[in-house]
Amino acid sequence: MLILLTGLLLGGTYTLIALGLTLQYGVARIMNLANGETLVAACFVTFWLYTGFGINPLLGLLVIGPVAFVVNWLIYTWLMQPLVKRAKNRGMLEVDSILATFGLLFLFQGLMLQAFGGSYFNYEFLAQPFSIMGNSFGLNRVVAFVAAAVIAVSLYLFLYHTDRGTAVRAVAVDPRAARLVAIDVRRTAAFAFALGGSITACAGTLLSTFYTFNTSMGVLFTMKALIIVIMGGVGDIRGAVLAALVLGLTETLVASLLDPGLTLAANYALFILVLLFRPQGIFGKRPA
Amino acid sequence: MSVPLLTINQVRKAFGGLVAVNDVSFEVAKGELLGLIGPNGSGKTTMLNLISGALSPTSGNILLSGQPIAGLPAHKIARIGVARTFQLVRVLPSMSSLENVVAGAVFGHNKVWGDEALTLARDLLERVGLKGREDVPVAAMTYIDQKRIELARALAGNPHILLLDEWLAGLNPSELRIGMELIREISAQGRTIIMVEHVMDAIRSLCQRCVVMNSGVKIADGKSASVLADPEVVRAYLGDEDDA
Amino acid sequence: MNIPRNEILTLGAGLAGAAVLAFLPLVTEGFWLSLSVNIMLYAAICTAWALFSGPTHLVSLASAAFFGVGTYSVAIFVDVLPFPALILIAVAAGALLAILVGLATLRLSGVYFVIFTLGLAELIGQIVTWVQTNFGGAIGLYVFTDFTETHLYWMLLALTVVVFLTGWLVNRSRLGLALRIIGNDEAVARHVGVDTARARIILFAVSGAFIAVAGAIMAPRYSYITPDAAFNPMTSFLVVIMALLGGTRRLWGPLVGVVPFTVVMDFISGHFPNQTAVIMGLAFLAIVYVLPDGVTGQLETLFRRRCSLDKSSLATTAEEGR
Amino acid sequence: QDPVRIGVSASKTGPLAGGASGVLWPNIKLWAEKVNKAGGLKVGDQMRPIEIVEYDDKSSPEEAVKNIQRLATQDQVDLIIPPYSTGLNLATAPLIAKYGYPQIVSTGNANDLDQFVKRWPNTFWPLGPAQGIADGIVGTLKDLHNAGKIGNKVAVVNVSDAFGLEMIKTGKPALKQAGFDIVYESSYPLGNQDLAPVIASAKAANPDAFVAYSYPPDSFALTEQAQLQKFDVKAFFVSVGGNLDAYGKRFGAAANGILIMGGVNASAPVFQAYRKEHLAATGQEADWWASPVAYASLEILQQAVEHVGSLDKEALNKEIQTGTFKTVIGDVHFDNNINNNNWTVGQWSDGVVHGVRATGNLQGAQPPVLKPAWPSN
Amino acid sequence: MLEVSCLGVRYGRHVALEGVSARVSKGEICVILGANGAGKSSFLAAVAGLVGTEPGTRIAMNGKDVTKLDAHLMVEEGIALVPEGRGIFGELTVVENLRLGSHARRAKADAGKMLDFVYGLFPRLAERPRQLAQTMSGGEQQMVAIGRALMSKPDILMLDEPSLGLSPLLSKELFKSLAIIAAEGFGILLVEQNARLSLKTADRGYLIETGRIVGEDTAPNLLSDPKVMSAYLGVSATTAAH
Ligand SMILES: Nc1ncnc2c1ncn2[C@@H]1O[C@H](COP(=O)(O)OP(=O)(O)OP(=O)(O)O)[C@@H](O)[C@H]1O
Ligand SMILES: Nc1ncnc2c1ncn2[C@@H]1O[C@H](COP(=O)(O)OP(=O)(O)OP(=O)(O)O)[C@@H](O)[C@H]1O
Ligand SMILES: CC(C)C[C@H](N)C(=O)O
Ligand SMILES: [Mg+2]
Ligand SMILES: [Mg+2]
Repeated sequence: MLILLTGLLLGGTYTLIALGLTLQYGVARIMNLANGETLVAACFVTFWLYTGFGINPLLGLLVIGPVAFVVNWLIYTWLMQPLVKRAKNRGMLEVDSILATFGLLFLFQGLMLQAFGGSYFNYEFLAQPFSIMGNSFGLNRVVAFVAAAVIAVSLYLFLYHTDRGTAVRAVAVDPRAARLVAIDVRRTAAFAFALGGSITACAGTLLSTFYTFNTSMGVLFTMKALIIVIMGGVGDIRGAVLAALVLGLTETLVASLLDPGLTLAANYALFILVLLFRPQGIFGKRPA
Repeated sequence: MSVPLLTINQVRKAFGGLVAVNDVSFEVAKGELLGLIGPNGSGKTTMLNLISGALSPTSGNILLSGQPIAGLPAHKIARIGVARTFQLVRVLPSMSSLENVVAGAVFGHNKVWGDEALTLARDLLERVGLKGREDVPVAAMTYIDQKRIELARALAGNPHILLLDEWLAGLNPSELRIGMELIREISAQGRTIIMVEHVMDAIRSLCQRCVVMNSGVKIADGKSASVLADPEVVRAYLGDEDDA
Repeated sequence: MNIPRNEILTLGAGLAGAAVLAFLPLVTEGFWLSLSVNIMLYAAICTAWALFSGPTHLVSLASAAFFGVGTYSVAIFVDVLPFPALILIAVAAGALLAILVGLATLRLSGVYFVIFTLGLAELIGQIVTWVQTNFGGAIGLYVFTDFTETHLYWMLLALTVVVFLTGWLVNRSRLGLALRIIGNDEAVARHVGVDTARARIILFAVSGAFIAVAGAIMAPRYSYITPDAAFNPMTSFLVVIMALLGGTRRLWGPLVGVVPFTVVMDFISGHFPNQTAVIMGLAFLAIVYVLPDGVTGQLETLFRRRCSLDKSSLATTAEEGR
Repeated sequence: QDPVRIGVSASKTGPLAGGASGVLWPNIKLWAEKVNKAGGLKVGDQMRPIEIVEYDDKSSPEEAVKNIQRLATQDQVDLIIPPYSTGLNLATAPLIAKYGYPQIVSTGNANDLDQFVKRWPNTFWPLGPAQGIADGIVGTLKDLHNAGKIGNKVAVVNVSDAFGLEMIKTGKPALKQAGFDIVYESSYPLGNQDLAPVIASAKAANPDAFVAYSYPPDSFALTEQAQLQKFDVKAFFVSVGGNLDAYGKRFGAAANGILIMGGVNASAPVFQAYRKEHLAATGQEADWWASPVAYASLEILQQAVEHVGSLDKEALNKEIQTGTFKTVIGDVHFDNNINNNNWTVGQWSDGVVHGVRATGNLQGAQPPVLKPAWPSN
Repeated sequence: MLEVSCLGVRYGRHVALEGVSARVSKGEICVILGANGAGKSSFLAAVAGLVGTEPGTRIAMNGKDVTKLDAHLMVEEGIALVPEGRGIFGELTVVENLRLGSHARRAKADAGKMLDFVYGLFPRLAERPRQLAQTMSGGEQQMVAIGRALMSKPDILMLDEPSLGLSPLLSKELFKSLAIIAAEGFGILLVEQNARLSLKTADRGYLIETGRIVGEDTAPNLLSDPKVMSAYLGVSATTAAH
């Protein structure tokens, strides 16, 4: 039971990390390698708001979410849009976006380095035991889990049960055809990218309540997010959530019953197994 | 017509609950030009996919000159001597037209290489009416020319049997005439062909024999004229007689 | 088959160029040599990477895995076997790993392949770490040899030449054609009789073996081999970035990416040690927007424009002459 | 005046940046400022200002090697301050040796230092062999056990990278030899901060003491989890990270009694003065172990130059091998290039770390106390 | 209703269309005939706003100048296109495809009604609303594409070779449906290779050759024009076959 709950909590963390990229890559078709830097930047901003101004990280969400949305919107329209426009096909866009966001990765990292230096940071927030079925967990983790659940469910409802959401998915499938059904592809893609960025930033805020972070840690998050997004099937929220939970559970299981030294190995092994049997990810669809 | 070249025996293909090809059997003799027709979604493309190895059957077997080929990987079947075109044209976009055809010559049933492959490819391009356009990148070619490339590529493997999936679709009437002439010629040279087509003019004028499918089941098989007059075929596929 | 004249010329020029480069250590030592070792290293790896990823369009992030395997081949056996034998072990280990990966990834395409290979490299790194931790004995592997930077440079240069020759041979072979067809349309490839699985795996093995050799050659430079250095995912990323920057349609494409990339990045880290990341990021963005087709594409466009300029200027002179 | 050019190549980005920017870079800054304020470095009868030439090695051996080459041949610096971490120091050792610079490895150590020194007699190891540090905690536990204060059940975990592996390699046998029963033992991957299962399993084994050969992010995570899960042991030990001032700030009263790797003589006036200067010059607090050592290694370099009176590398090496140096961690003297007087265990007490165990003849150790139960919040 | 004048399109240096003028009114079926590569698809794409037009072009819809509007806004003006190659969303289900058709503001309110209309027209779609569009057969996908275009309640429905790949029966039914659709008041602009069938249904036709309009007449007149007969109807081929 303890293992299960711990695993679920961890899965919640992973869900947070991966949801933003799911949108950015799955819908806006930008393989955002700077995803992890966005997350870390949010950690720093949260830290700065909390320790400098006493703004509670949960309140901080209300600032950081919208700000990240706007910033990512601008990034998309200024930096990514030209790439989208000039790309003759999806492959070219993928290459271009990888190169461009690789540049962004360094840029963000450099800016954070200037602002905060390279040391480790953390702070104490809701680091109180919270008891579930007689086991105690960090309240901050529980809060993050609840937030992850709320975000994932709302995102799912939005994408699968609203017209706007279906439009977002349509853009993911075929941007050219989407224009023919009165979808403003540019705005929709910018919206998806910005929403993805905003979710990633919220993830950063929540994570910072229980993670020790520094400027150089973005890549780790990006890698984890990539693995989850791919394992779930590109662009599929359900897949990403499921993959995140499964990873969380596996890691905890392996750590508790086998050997914590094998957690990451188990993580990747699971990922590889999934792809061996479902080459298009858990919920991925085979292209025709 | 001693040993049939191709034997389809109780072949079945199910996608989940949907049975796209339902225990179909028929034979194709050497040198025959068989029309495979039927309503949309009746399983024709699936049938071709089963023969060419793009899909493997759920059950049943397929024999080419007596040799079982069902379920073999596509490249093996291609080497044994089955070539095809695709319902939506598939050319190799980053290669020239000559290279596209060479691609068919090098690995298929034929297996020629070097100058021999180049000569063969040039000949075939000329035969399909693309002489002098060897170096044009196929991406810049029109639809019908791409279809020609596809045909030449399929022929380059010197296959025992050629599968054409709506190769004539989308051609305008004058192009259609040229296309039909080309198929007739190829058939006249003794090549065995199965063609899937919705253009009845072509079926009527080219095919001696037709197999008709409906909802995955074979509903008719025989001389084109009589099959096309079969009331069930008319009802399910052709529609009430009018202007054809 | 007869070889076209201009290819013979290029080949000759290439070999001559390599011969000239071989003299570099005699001219300069120290920093420039170190930089050249790095350039040569990535020249070899990126070209080897592009042997497979260029024609198939399958972006592999497994370079770190092959590199690490090569490094460890040396680290484990350095005290018991002579160096050439270690290189052979690296070849075998790299190829074997590539074959396994190749088999596992046959059904994968696009981004699934990309991330699978990334995951795989990480997995291997993790397993090596775990084995080291639990089966002690060989913790913290030291590689002490008498190799100097010059030796490393020469070995890498030789490797690069071999990779280029292999690439040239492959391009002229049926295997090369098969891969180009696969890269265009895998379904078509199968239907014209290409054994796509075999072709993919063979070339992946060749590419992986070369990268492993590069890792083996670099091992003496690290002297202390740890999984996180040997299996550093950054290696995989850098390889992809440099090769894409150069362009993968030509055999020499990656090379023209590696040289400017390494030099520019080095210039930046040398001159702006505290703003490296920011400037590197900006430089990168600039490159993406200024060189949309990679360096190769840019060179080719320039070249073409030159030609057409020449022609049009010829035409105008002709006009005027009349 | 012609400045003395001193080259540094260390991590500003990548996985090692966190440690380097906490421990190494600030001390370089502090030292350079202080020396220059005092008029410069005394070389012979000249006072020459110092100029730092710094490069980022991006936490990668390739870059590190290239940077050293650049420093030696392009910039032709007079002295070199070596990289952060054991791995990068070993990777750059052959090159630094080739150019003859003294390499005072303030942030790295290994087990087979003798072998190293034989190969590269210009390397110096202020932190001493890994063995000493790894075994320090064993000695402390043994003392507590012999005094009848704790039982003999220990849970031990380590981060599985070069550092963790070196530590566990000698720490584990030492524990066994000291008669401890290892009731739980495991490693976890570098970068893993989700250590709830580790603490849960350790807790389930019901040990008397907990030993973690850990790195900063995981030191924090382990401590937080232990607190959350009310994992109460009489001795709780974490390694790198526990020495950070931020650690004390983060856990406040809960940190009381926690044992850490390394340590200082917190009551020594030199150290207290150093801490103040560090804060003033860099805006961040020095840690309670590695910072003063890093600073001391710079002082050693400085004093060696002053003693020799020139920048002659060979003479400098000789001087460092034989001389004695007055530093913020006390008098340092190398024995076969190794400093055998090191703090190995410290203990938090009201926001301050006191050294509780040292190798050699370091003075000022305080007796370790048992860790009280986690305060409930 | 739709009026196009002086439309020009070029791809780089290649001029695909030049000075093309055409119009379609309410309830009318108009067909464009022409050889492969004549520029038919380019014409439809230009009207739909998918490709840019040359200066001088004027496109007016219900009297409003819509020349420079982007594709998604064209839909709001009442122009729907069933493109070459269908352009359906393969990874979405049939019903999602259809519902997306009424994403346009103009169609939102009547989405339910239009869905019933489309299901009535193509019962196969009503049978399989949850199937992924890409696993439908060629002809079935065509139905999805047409149905989706209708869902936007267009004033003008443009179809690029809608009978491509349809069985004879379905082609006939399709043209019957088009007649019904037109009778409901939609204007229809059609590009077709099946000239005979389309001219039989259509009211008017345009002939297009290498980017220019070379002829325009009522459908019956075109059908009986011997030049048209041989060039676009392939009469000789059919007669030869019989
Ligand atoms: N991969 C698949 N998954 C699920 N159903 C499929 C798949 N492929 C085909 N089908 C279904 O199988 C049936 C037969 O399809 P097929 O493509 O063979 O038809 P067809 O006879 O070629 O039709 P058309 O003339 O329209 O091309 C159709 O109902 C189609 O929806
Ligand atoms: N994206 C493009 N880039 C360059 N040229 C193009 C492009 N699209 C079409 N063309 C060219 O423009 C001309 C007109 O093409 P269009 O597709 O409009 O013809 P069409 O009449 O619809 O032909 P088809 O009957 O083959 O569909 C052709 O010569 C074609 O090669
Ligand atoms: C003793 C420590 C400061 C060790 C150092 N962090 C390393 O990586 O090896
Ligand atoms: Mg079909
Ligand atoms: Mg067209």
